Amino acid sequence: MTPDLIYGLCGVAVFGIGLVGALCAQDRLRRVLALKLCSVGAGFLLVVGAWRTPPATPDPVPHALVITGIVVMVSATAVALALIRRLQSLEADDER
Amino acid sequence: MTDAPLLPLFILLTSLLASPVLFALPERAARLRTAINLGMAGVKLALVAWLSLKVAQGVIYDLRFEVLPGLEFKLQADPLAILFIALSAVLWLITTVYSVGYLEHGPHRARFFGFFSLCVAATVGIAMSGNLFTFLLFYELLTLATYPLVIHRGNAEALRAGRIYLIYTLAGGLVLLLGTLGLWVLAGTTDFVPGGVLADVVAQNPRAAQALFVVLIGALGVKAALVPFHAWLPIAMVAPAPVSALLHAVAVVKAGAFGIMRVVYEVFGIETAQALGVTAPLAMLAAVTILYGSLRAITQDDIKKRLAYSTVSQVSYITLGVALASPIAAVGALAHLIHQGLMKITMFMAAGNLAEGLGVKRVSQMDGVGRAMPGTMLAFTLAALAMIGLPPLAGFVSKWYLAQGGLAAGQAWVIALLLGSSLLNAIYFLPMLHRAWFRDAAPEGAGAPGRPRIGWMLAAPPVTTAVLVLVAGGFANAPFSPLEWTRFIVAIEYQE
Amino acid sequence: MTDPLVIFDVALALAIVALAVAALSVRDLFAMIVLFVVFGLLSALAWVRLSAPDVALAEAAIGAGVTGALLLKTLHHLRYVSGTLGQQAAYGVTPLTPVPIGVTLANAIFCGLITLGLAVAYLGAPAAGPGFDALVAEAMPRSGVDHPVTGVLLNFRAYDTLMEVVVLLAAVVAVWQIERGVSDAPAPVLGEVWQGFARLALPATVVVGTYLLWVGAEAPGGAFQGGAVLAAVGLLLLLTRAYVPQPTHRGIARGAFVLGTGVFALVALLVASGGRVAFEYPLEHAKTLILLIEGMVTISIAVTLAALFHGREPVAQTKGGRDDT
Amino acid sequence: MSVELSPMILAIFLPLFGAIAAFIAPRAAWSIGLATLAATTGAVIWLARDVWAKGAVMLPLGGWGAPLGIDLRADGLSVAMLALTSAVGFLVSIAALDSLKDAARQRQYFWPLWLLLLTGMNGVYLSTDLFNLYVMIEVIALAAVGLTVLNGTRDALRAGLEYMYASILGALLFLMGVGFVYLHLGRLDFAGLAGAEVSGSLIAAMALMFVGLALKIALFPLHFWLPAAHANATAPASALLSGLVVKAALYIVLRLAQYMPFPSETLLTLVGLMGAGAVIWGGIQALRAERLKLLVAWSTVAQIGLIFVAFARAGEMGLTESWKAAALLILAHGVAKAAMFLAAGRIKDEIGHDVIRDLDRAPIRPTLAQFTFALAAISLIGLPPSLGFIGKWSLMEGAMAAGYWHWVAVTMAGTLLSVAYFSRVLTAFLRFDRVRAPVGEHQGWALADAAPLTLALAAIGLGLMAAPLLSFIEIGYPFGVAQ
Repeated sequence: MTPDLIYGLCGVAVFGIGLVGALCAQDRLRRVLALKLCSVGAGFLLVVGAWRTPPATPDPVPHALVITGIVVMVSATAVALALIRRLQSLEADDER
Repeated sequence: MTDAPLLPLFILLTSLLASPVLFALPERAARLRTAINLGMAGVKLALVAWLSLKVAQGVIYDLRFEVLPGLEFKLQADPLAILFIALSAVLWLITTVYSVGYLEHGPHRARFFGFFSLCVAATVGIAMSGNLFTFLLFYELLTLATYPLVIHRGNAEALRAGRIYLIYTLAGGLVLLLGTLGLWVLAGTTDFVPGGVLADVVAQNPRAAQALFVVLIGALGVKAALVPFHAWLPIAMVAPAPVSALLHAVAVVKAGAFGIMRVVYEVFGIETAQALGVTAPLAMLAAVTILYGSLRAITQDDIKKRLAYSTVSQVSYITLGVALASPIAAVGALAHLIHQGLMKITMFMAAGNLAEGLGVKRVSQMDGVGRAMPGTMLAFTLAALAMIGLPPLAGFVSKWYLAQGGLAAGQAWVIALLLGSSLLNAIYFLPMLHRAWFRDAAPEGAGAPGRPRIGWMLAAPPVTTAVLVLVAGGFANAPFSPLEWTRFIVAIEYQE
Repeated sequence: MTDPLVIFDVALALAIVALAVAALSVRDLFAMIVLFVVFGLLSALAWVRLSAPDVALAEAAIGAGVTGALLLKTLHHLRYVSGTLGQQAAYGVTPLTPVPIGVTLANAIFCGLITLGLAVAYLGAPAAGPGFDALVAEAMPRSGVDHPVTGVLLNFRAYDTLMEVVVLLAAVVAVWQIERGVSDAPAPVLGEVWQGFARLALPATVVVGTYLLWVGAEAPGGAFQGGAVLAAVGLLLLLTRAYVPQPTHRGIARGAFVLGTGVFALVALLVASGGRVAFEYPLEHAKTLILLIEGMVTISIAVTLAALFHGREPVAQTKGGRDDT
Repeated sequence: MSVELSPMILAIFLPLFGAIAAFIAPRAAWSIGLATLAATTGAVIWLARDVWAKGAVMLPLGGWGAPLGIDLRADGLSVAMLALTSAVGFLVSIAALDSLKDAARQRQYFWPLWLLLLTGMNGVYLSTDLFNLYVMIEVIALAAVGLTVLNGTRDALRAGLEYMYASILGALLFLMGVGFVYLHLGRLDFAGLAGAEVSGSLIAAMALMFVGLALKIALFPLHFWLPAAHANATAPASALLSGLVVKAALYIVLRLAQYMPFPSETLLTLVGLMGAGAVIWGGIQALRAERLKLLVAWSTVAQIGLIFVAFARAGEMGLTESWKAAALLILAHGVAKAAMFLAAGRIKDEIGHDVIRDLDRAPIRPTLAQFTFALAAISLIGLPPSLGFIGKWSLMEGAMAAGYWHWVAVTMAGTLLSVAYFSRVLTAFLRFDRVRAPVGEHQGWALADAAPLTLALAAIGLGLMAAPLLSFIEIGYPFGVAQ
């Protein structure tokens, strides 16, 4: 039982959970969250891939990739949330 | 080798380039439109005459352009092409005059003449296609260009007819694409070569070759209105008279018949086709179509419908002549390509005149129309008699050669078929003539005197073509007559 | 000897998975977001455990922090417009059409199978397989920085990083384009105690952010983490109403958004001379250029993240919500 | 010290700087946009000349070289896609000038978003790195979503949100695939993929990336988001989305297939079947669509399917040739669909609605737009001599030669369906007996028709240039790497 095995499976599981949420969740906010879970799962995979048994230092390239991925994901999340807010405002107007 | 190698391209461009100009002209610029139309038609006629002379001198025109690796866009001007181009050039000019008169005050003239031009360009392209691939290109262009003409009136009936027309012809086009691809895959070329390109394939894989033949003839049979693919033709009669005239005489049905010629003579080669055993069934199919069309024509009261069924029957003479696989029958078939065009266009223009001038659209209304419109009806009568096969008119010449060819090929039943067909022709044409000339007009019927008369642009074209019918038959042996030219072609196709 | 650590690992992994499930299945959306933020922090902890402190910092600051703030802001807005702001719990904000349980179940089974497949594939992958380790070690002396992750981000794969900043720019342009007119929801207001705390925290946060940026060249940290921390400053300013975006500030904001991208791209372009290609910094200036880029990118990231939190473009306040569509 | 420019860098950086400028100076956005498009087109032409003269060109960014750094690479296929993008993009931009002239806000945001989109697409066509592709498709996704909801209507926003979900999920699946590639190979450049041994994690990677991209391409049955998104966007945005954006993901599939060995014939058949499903289902839905733009959007679903059928047409052995047929269809669809969406937008503007059933009641007939629509339809149906026809010809030729008659049948069925659904529209243009008022046929000869008409004519005319086009996209032998 090495950490890469444990966290690798954890990452795959988180990705899978996110996938279920992205496909099954109906609430708009929850779907955004589910997608974010997927991205964390993918992050785990890369971080785990970079891990080397100490004292060896890990591979820095996947770390950089995950950081990039995190920033990209927050951008996408912000756009999706802006869409949700705008849509909800318009729909609330319709109901009034 | 030649002083103007691009001549075939120029001929194609006369009508192809006229088309966008005509589209762009404003609706009211009628004079300019007519000038462009007639001017281009005139130019084309002159160019075709020049080309014919050159080809007769043995000059070979061959323009190629690679579209896909090994696959060429190819224009060629062989004698067979010239035959068809000459027909289309002459009839374009005449029909244009007629259309200008016919549509004088109608709507959408810019569109009409634009597509009309495009339609002629497609016909010329079909004639000059040097391979089946190029043929397919123009064959589809023809479909697209004629569809707006068929539904020109823009009402529900026209649209229904247009839909049926489109379904038949585009499905046919798709099958032709399949056939062309099949030919390309099997033979590695789609070129039209006298003697055919499939001899090896037939030897190795006769099944595939037979299937290919069925696919190609089936596809072309749609436009050639072979039974059972003929149903669109009588329905397409809702089109304006000049369109029907063009459709029946040069453009659509002829494109199909011409394609069958190319396929039998220059894709398979007549000997190969015979060896493959596919010509006899084709002849039978043609025979069935000839009889079926004539029989159906008898019961039609609508004049244009009767003429349409007559076309179904008459065009199959061409297929019959090809399928009989005898040089003499081939002469008849090729001559009929021209003769039928002249005869049928005369009749359609005359029918259009009856409708325009007298409001007569049905056979039962034709009583006494001969006296009301003597010129038009004289032309109609001449064409009808020629159709029946009265010597020395054009129709007789074709039938004579077909019959001779049938005998030469040892197919005596052809004579019986031709006699029967002529009899049927007489049965549906003679009553029309009888009504027109020998019955009095109904007092308040459509033929009543005092109605507005038609202009010269409507009256002159049918008379002109009727004269051509007379000339083509009477001077059949003169140099440059269709018949003479036909013999020239047959010598090439039969590689004598 | 590693036993306690393995137990820790297993427990952490299980907690992460459990939190993910809980976040998706809890009915209350507020609870969902809180669970998610905890999930993010625990993931960051796991990444620290996996010797990835840079990633952990970024995830904690951006993945959990900023994303959590964005979600909360959106929830606040949604509850305002749907009139459920005063209520205790919010069970969803989207009008739901019931989905047959069979469909959901089928989807879940489908995803489960995919996950199982991925797990099998993962187990089959070579552990601690080939990587960029040797290449990076070999190239580090020529990178101009000492911290490998920064070297990768701003030198070896600087092109990716430039495009990542472009993604941020695209996001803010898109958000300004999407949310238009005047906001109909009041910005969430912090309580008074919190306001005081926030004012105290501001200077400290600025210092931390700048420090993170600075150490990025040698130790974990860098533009993104620093930017995120500075963005937190912006968030606090917005929340405490210490700063209210004005229409007249739009020009400056636009400039700040594009600053990082523009400088980054210009530097990348301009170094291409004397036989060098784009992004190839001359070695003697590499550190300076990288710091310049990092600084500008940090400003852009901070302002952009704050703007993403704020949402719409500040426009003149006229009553009745103008929508020029 | 003079800066040495490379056309590849320019093709990416020019639109990026253009986007920045257009965002900072909204008033001048349109002129900045057009100038940028023109300059980018120039860069692409420069690049095309380089590639023509020297073959595929490489540029190791930062001087590091793959696998540590990122290389840009341009071969015939890349340049063809770049040329498609800038040419279509330029014409759509011109059309946008007119169609957005009354919407100040839309105009203000159209240009920066569109130029960012262009940056992303050009980046994809020049990239040789999997992770870089992920970042690029995210640039594309955000900009494209922004364009989808440009007009701010509820329908557009709903469609845009669905698009966003699909887009993010697709990108994340792709990212997960990238992760597996890293686990297996330890590198992410294309060259590393070539000749890689097939293993469980590589298959997982390929499956993840393919499904992710299929989601972005809207390949049946993952097409659910596309029709609404493309139909509800404003006309120039629709043209960009349908004509260009889906092509970027399609290109990645094509590219990956060049470097990654396809694990099995079955998988390829499955891809073809998905394509066939799209052809049939998209066709049926287009037949049922009530609105013109929705019909056009469904036809995109069907046409994308056809591209995948082309891809699978001759099985694994035929893959070395099949990609060319797919590439031809991609180019053909890009040009023709952009023309068609612009024309549909013009028709909607002139008539005031786009309900297909009532098109023939309109007394106004925007003749030129209708003509453009018809020309585009000819290319999309695949009638000669259009580029669509050449693509279809290549597809069927390969399928026939390989004896895969089912793909021939699918193509023919798709053709018939497309005739059927397009003729619904074309017939309405030519029907006049349901109009109450006098018909004005020559109305709508606006300058705005010039761009779509040019595109439609190009879609037809390019068919005659297919031979040089094919020999150009073969430059750099993209498939040679795998062999």
